[in-house]
Amino acid sequence: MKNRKALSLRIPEPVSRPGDKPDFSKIAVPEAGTVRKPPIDTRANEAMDLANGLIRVLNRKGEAVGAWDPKLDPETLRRGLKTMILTRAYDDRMFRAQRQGKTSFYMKCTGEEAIAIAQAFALERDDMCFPSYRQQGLLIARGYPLVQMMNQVYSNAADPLKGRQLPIMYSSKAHGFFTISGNLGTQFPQAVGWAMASAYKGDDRIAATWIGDGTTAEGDFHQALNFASVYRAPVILNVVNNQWAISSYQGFAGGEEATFAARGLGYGIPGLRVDGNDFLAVFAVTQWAAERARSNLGPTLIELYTYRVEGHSTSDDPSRYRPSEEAKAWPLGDPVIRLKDHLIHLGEWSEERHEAAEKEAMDEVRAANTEASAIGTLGSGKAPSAREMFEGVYKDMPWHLRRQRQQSGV
Amino acid sequence: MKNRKALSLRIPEPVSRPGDKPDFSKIAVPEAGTVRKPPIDTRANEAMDLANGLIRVLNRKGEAVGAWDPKLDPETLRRGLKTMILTRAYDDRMFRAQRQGKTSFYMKCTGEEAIAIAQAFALERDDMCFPSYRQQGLLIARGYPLVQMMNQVYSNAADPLKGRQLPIMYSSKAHGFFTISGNLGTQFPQAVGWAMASAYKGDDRIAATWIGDGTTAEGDFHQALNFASVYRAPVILNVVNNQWAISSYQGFAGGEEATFAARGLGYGIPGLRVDGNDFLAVFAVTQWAAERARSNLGPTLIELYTYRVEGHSTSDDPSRYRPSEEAKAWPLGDPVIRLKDHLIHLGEWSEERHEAAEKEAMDEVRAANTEASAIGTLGSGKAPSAREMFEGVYKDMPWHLRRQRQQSGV
Amino acid sequence: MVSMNMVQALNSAMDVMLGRNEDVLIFGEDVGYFGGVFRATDQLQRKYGVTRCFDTPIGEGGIVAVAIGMAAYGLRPVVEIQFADYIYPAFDQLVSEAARIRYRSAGDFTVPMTVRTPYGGGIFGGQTHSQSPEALFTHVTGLKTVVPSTPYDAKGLLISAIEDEDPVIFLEPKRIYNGPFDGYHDRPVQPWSKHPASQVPEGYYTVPLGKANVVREGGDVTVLAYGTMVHVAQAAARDAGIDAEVIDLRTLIPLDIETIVQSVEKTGRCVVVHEATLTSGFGAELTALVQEHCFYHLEAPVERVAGWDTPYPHAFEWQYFPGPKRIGEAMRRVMEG
Amino acid sequence: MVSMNMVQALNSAMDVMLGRNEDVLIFGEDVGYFGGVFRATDQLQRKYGVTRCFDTPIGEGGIVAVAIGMAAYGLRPVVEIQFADYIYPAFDQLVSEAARIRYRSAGDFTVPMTVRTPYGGGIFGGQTHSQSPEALFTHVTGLKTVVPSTPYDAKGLLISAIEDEDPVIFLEPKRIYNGPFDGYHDRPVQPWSKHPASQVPEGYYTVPLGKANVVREGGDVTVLAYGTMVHVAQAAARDAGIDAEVIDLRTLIPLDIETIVQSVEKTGRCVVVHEATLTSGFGAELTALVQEHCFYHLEAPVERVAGWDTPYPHAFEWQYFPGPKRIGEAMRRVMEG
Ligand SMILES: Cc1ncc(C[n+]2csc(CCOP(=O)(O)OP(=O)(O)O)c2C)c(N)n1
Ligand SMILES: Cc1ncc(C[n+]2csc(CCOP(=O)(O)OP(=O)(O)O)c2C)c(N)n1
Ligand SMILES: [Mg+2]
Ligand SMILES: [Mg+2]
Repeated sequence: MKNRKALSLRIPEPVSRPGDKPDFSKIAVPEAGTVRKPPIDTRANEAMDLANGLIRVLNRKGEAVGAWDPKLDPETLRRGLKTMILTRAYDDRMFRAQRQGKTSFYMKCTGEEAIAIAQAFALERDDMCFPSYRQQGLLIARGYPLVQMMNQVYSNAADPLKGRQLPIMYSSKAHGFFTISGNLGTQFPQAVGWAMASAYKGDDRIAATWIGDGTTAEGDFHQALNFASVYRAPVILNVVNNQWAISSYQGFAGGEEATFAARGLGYGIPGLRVDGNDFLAVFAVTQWAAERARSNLGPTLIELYTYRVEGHSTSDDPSRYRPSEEAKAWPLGDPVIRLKDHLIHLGEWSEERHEAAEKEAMDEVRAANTEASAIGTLGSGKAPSAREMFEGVYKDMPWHLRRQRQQSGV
Repeated sequence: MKNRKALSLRIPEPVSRPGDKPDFSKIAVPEAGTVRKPPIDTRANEAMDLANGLIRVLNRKGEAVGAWDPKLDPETLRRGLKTMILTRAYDDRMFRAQRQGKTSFYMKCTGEEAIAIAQAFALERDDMCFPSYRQQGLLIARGYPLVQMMNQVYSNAADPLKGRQLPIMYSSKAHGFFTISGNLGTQFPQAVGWAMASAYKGDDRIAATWIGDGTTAEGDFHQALNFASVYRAPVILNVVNNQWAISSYQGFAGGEEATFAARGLGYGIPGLRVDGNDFLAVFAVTQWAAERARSNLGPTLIELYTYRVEGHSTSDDPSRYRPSEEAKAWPLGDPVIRLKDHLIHLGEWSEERHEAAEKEAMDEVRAANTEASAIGTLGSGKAPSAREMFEGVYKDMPWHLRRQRQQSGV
Repeated sequence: MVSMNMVQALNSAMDVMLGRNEDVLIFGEDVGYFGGVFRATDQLQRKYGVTRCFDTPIGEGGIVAVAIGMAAYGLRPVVEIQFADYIYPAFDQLVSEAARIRYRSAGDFTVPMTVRTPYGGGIFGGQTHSQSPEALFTHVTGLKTVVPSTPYDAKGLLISAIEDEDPVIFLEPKRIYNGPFDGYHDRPVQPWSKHPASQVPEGYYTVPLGKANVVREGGDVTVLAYGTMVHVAQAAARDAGIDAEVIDLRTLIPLDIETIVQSVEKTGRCVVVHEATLTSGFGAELTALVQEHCFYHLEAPVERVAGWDTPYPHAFEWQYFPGPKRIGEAMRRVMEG
Repeated sequence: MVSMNMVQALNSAMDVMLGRNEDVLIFGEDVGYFGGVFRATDQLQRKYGVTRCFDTPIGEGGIVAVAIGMAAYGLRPVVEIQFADYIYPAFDQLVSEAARIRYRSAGDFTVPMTVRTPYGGGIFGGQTHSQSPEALFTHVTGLKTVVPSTPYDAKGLLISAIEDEDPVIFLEPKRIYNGPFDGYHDRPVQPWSKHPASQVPEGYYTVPLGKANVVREGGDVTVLAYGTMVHVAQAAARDAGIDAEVIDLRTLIPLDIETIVQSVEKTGRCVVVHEATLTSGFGAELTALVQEHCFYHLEAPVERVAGWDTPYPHAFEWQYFPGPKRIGEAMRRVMEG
């Protein structure tokens, strides 16, 4: 070992940066229908191929193929499509609202709509969701009123969260939607706890939770996998790999060294990697994982492979760190168009119906926005009472908060 | 999904508890020499068999067999054996010292001696170690004076850590031994940082770190694997799976759902599972991992499969939670006896030489203990100056500590 | 009433609550089969089964996160962090989550969780088995912080904590688990059985959160203390022959300001005692409050007697510990001031 | 001298140190190619290469742990935590490790590491982009805590922090990154260019740690502040027409007690201001120290003006923020006391 070689430090770098041509040639896109569908009691180390492959149902021609085809009826597919369209319309409107100064902040899920919405469809209505901030589709799919979402975004007098939370950090127990945290990753092990509680009580509801590719680096990700594994919690652990974490490509989360689905294997948790822009595939893997959980077989890790089409948030400008044409080059396409094409292929949809659906969604969003804006937007119109600032810190207000409220004069 | 089944909560339970017969029938002990030895640039997902198997060199007859035989010369083997004997003698003496009231606390590594010592032998003298509290063998193998260790354990006037640290929490930069923390797991990602620094500087020294099976549950374990993977840090990540974490068997760390070596796979880090009581096997896998790190190929995760023969520490009574005969039933034997048998088999050792070596070790320990005890033990003899309490909090003592030192009257 | 030491009283509180409410679950490192490294959960797994009281992975962040999820479901988890020194990996879940979920969800979700953890020094545990981190939690609004000083209070306060609708950090002064240590480390420690507050009802009762206890009445100086220091302060007053009023705060947040103000207005002098490091310790808040509320009654500056601003040093335990001598001197200085 | 805003001054400090010392490394979330979400590391990767300034996984605990390991090797890592609100996952590594390694190893290993993090509110960031956690760090002995209030100080203090042999928590008041916000949210903010302390030398210089700065001399009342609040306090004094002496602490630990005591002995009155929640905030320590050191000079109780004890509420930013009005009222009360 004399004359040892000098070491060197390796820093990951993405294939392309602003000015470069977008390059996804490293991304393998296997044909739809080629990945096998094993029984739900499959053990993690027998399912390596599922963690390293890519489960896809919709092929280039818009056909649903292979063992993972969930064989949904056209009505359900149309509802799925319409919910995606509505979510996108909502996002666009709220983004503009932020630009108009009606609120401080907004985050879109453009390009990722199939994930939350197909998963909401695959779960039972009373299963509990612990989302990150890019699963607004869950709420919309479960029928949470758009106007309520807007009231929250506008922090107006009707905001169900009483002006206390940053826009988009929704909460609705009634819709099985856990209060979103600004601190990344914390919800992941909380979902495991909820699932353990459900199992302890002999309940039949399961939990599902979502985390970004970047956020898998937090310690909470490990806690979730470890506790879920040890207690075989009935929980679905979803990693939304949209390739980016603000300006950091997924190589900084270790995504080039192994798939995120593969993270499950070391804990004995089967990992499934799925085309996140394929409504049918997302539905199918979620259903598989849910059945597994309901059968007391424990957790499943799902990597939803997708692309963050827009900036991270209204505070971000992605053209500073990635080629601006990258979204268009994304090889897995647009989830809305892919489901649309499938329905047209089935003869259950048409360009005209699609346009009409888009218009309908826009109208719905517009109406809701008129209603919410009439109540108030951040800094104008009716705001929640400033007394709300002091309420709800504890169940009962202690003397020192009462004193501070008096001092504040509100 | 109507009429869903009731869920139930699964709590892991070990095979046997006090009063039961020890039962290791679930533990698969493959024949020595059966696991292949791949090239050092093997990728993690090509090395699943190494993570799930058990690398062994010494067979039941005391022969060294298979591709992993490091072919060490008899002189090195004898040094290894003597260092293990010395470590065990040291542990026994210090345990008794605690029982005699000469210090507050002690922790043995009985049954796990081969790990630290074979690994110290396989590393270069200037490679940096970030140990947990059960790798005293590293210090002894690197020639750190026993009397210094004892001074630390006794918190006497010659304690290199000046009475500030709990017994056994050694530190010696000169011996490439990082200051041990009482907080589990923190050293694991620190070692990765040290290794990254070495790589950044074009140095040729690598880092190695140790963690217990139980401690793999900490978030720091995940941080270490993730950062090591992303930056391909030249570091060896060792999990010492001694089956127990105080009273909790390794099922509570997820050890029944997958091996600890398998944890690496999801990060693209090859995992090697090795018989931790087999000096030759431990040496060989460490050498393999070190060569990998030195060649800029990045981290390796090693699971050292062993058994904690004694209580967790002097504060523990293992007969309260496991069959007292369990240690004797442990199927991988005693690392000292196994190396001894091998040397005898080679004709390079004998029962007489072994007895003489044991006596020599005891004498060495006794002499060191006489010297250390003469200086002082906790609460009697010469103690470090109480002024040391205020020194070294910062490089330069700020006014408020100077004031407090004055107030304290020391 | 039976005589219990503090560990037995805590065990009894959990026993009672496990029996009364099947939504109460107990978990943490080594708390299940073994019954906890300090035996606080001894026999509970045997009595209530493995799903009511169980071991966990060594991941404090995971333990607390899982408890939060359970609480959000509707259970009342009671978790143990083996030593307060090891609570930091759970800090984010406590500070960013447990403390804020009620507020940020406008009451949609709540976290009725109790985090028990042994704290404090005096057992030669060195810097990682001796810390007193209470001040950190008192700065985090949304958390309650409780510290008992006797078996009777320990049981009654723990039951209140478990029944509370908000997250409670329940700090157990481990130095007095077995007896009311008064700071004289060179004298034999009395067992709890000789102390009146070791008489504990076997069944259900509560000691309310937010109420302090005047454990020694006096007219000359007010001493504010909690945990082990309540006993040390009483010994100091006795031995200094000072007519001190010693107040056991019992709950740090919400604090019983009335009892404090009443006493300081009477005595005009105040000493604050804790084992945690001085700077930005809870003594700073107490001092600030006392001078805010009682400035015109104060005849001398409020004095703080606390751990030095160093890590807890193994060999210098008794030079570090704020014992009766230091407290006595502070009382005397304040009396002269 | 060139005119810089605070972000540019911080960038310049890192630029200078990267240039002077190849053991200085910069890393954190989005700090590499992108240059940081607040642009503090803009162009540094381009100028010094990917191994000198790089992105990390989103694991604050890992970032700090890795920096500790590097510092133990002998480097001088400077890490960014994107928002102070996200420092808690690194809390254990900071408190149990960085702060204690010198002490527990008796100087064998040390941690010359700087942790930069934007903190404070006033940007409608809601409860997870607005926090002021400084008090927590001041309770942890072994850490230094620094808060600049101008571009000149920001650069000079950051260079001192990087050169310091101990771990430094460097809290950057993000509300004044672009201009010295004085608390009047309804008036246009002045850019830094109009402020004298925006004149910053391009090269190397230091502002020493542990030295406060009297930014406004006065005889009637002492105001202790740091970060954004230095400017708010000055505006408050101006508008209330009070002859206040405003002290910018700059370093919380170690604190410049002399400058504080001198001032309070002169004025006999003191107001402490911070944006962090009141209870157990650093204002408690300041209040305790002032009354300990200056009791017999004080003519009124020390008043604390601070954030309310609630999470930082999105819609009520300006009811929450301790603005000039509240500070002015406190000064007036203290003057009447
Ligand atoms: C603990 C914590 N650290 C850092 C941040 C700042 N931050 C907010 S979002 C984000 C990127 C997350 O990326 P990813 O997990 O991939 O989710 P995505 O935005 O792509 O959906 C970062 C770093 C935070 N909110 N919380
Ligand atoms: C953060 C933290 N949590 C808990 C503890 C208490 N503790 C000390 S050792 C130990 C068990 C560790 O078991 P393992 O990692 O398997 O190591 P072993 O003792 O078997 O070598 C525990 C829980 C600690 N020291 N630090
Ligand atoms: Mg992402
Ligand atoms: Mg172990």
